[in-house]
Amino acid sequence: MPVSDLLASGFDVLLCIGLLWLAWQAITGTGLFRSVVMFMVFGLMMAVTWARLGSPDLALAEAAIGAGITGALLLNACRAAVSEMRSDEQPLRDRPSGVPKWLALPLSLAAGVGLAWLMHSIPRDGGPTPEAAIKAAETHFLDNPITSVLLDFRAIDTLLEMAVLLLALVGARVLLDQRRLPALYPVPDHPMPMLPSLLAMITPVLLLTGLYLFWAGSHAPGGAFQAGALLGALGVMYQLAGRFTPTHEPGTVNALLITVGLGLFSLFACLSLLWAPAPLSHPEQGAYALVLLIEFALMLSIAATLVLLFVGSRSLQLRRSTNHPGGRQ
Amino acid sequence: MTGWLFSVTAGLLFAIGLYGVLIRTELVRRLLAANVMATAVFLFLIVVAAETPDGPDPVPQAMVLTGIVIAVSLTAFALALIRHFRAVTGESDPEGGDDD
Amino acid sequence: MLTDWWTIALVTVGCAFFLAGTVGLLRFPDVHTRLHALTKADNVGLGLICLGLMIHDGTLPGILRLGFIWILAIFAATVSAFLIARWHESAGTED
Amino acid sequence: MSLRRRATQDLPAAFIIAALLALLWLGLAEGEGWWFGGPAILAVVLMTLHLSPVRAQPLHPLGLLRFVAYFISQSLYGGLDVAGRALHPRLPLLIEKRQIAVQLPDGPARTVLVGTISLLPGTLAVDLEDDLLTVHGIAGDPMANIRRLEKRVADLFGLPDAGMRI
Repeated sequence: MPVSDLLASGFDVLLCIGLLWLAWQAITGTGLFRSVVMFMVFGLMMAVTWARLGSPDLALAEAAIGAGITGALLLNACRAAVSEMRSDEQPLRDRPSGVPKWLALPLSLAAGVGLAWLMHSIPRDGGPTPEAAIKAAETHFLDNPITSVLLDFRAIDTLLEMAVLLLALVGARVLLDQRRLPALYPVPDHPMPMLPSLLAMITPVLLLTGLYLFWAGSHAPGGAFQAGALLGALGVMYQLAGRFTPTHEPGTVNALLITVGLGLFSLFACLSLLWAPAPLSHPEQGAYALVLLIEFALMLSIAATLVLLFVGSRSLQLRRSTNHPGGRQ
Repeated sequence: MTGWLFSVTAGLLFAIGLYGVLIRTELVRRLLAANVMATAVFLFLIVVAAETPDGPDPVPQAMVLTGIVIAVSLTAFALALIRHFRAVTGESDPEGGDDD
Repeated sequence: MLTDWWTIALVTVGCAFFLAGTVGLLRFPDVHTRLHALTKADNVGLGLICLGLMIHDGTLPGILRLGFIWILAIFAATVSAFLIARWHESAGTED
Repeated sequence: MSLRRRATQDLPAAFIIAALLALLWLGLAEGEGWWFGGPAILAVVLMTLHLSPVRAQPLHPLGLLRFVAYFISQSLYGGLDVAGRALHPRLPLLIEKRQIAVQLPDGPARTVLVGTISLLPGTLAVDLEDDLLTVHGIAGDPMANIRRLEKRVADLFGLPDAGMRI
């Protein structure tokens, strides 16, 4: 075996050990905060794993969502758990569950090993589907096969996924609104030093990188999902820095942003029946422009939904930094 | 070698996640464990995709991409449920309400 | 190739800085001293790794990309170090 | 505030951001896709000025050169210094905490100062309350280092060097 292969294998082994150790720490460790941090690092290691397994598209999404937004959500949960706990209660106690440990451990191991064995014995010669997908992708008007699967071959999945996103947001909003729970992050009176500078630097970079990922999605790793995740992460930062103020007033822009993806996609599904026998087929002419338009709407909706899911409020208002001559709004 | 290694890792990750779901009663931790299980399933799919002879199979990759976004939205929804549950009952786990 | 050796040398030394920073993170006594170790060692480590990769890449877009990565990463690192130090200062002295 | 005054104030910043973003696009897209990148840069500049308004600050070319040279050499020295201390068996740390009054005006100059302190040998910025900067040191003479750094930052922005009180 050449040296480079040996090094790569060594790296893989380290990666796998790291993943397992972090997952174990996240699940069995004491202290919720510690677990959440372990889980976030686990997400970053997962991003490296996706890149290693030849899926840069997933690596991008995982780094922004798995480590970033999920981590921020879980940290939120830590904060909520501490601030909403009754004073006489031990924070986040963990009782013995109904399943004893001596049973749970072999049971889980058996399930995991059995699953691994099953997955390993699946024939890898592909069968008809991957071959067809790869062949079709070669002549497709989009050069990134993953984007063509998402927006053409399996567009129905993506359409329904947008519906799931919207449903999750509506559900979370109903649950949190009903109880009139206090805001987790009261808006600070005056901004922290240095944070506005970091935002000023990172805002244009993340915005342009998001747009780049959107543009690249048709021929290189990227697309609406990765771009939306990145812009969503930027929105979460704005919220944490107190620049997006949560309100319970319905906002037109907010409502438009969260529904435009599903709306435009559904409209396309209906209209496509005019030129094709099945919904969600692309027309001969202008398919590329159409995909870009739908992807742009998806990107906006994914970003806005992720931010609002993080905040759990009805809508957000921009608060400009107070020291700007433009004044506050 | 690579495929075998990552298959076994995915299996063990699935086991760790399942163990967490079974053992931990505190809800946020249980949700975290369920997330680890989801990641293990994604890893299985991508290992299969990576080993397809004609190059990486885009279908599982697209499925996992969708799955990652679904997983985060479900996590957010579940956390809202947990907060709601805690506000209603004052408990942090559903099974411990009867002994105090 | 000579440039390959430069890349290998710079990336190796960069990794050594990361290693030293991590050793500092583990050995230093409190939050502030640990932040010292992380910010400074990672700044140099990442800088050297990016420089090594720039030599390896050799194209203008690649160099620009790596340069942006370095600047963004160190600015984010120094601001978060400042915010952590500030938070720790106001929260009290327990670790 | 009139639109016109606002535009004249924002215009230099807009050009600088646009130029930097063009470099970023060149790096990301490898020189392709300017038909999308160009309008995208324009949109991003407008959104940035809306979301996170900044004002352009003129830089002194010679000061910039000297600042960059100083920053790189001191970064290297700082990295070596802290690595040596971390790996040293006895862990030599000369811990001290001091407060100093910053003379640089509020704005980019102060951001650069506070952002740079933690990367230079032996110093870490801990807090900034109004004009009072708290610095944590582990080596050497942190006050002298910061005084020198403040002078470099003043040079960078072409500001008069007012010296520093401790």
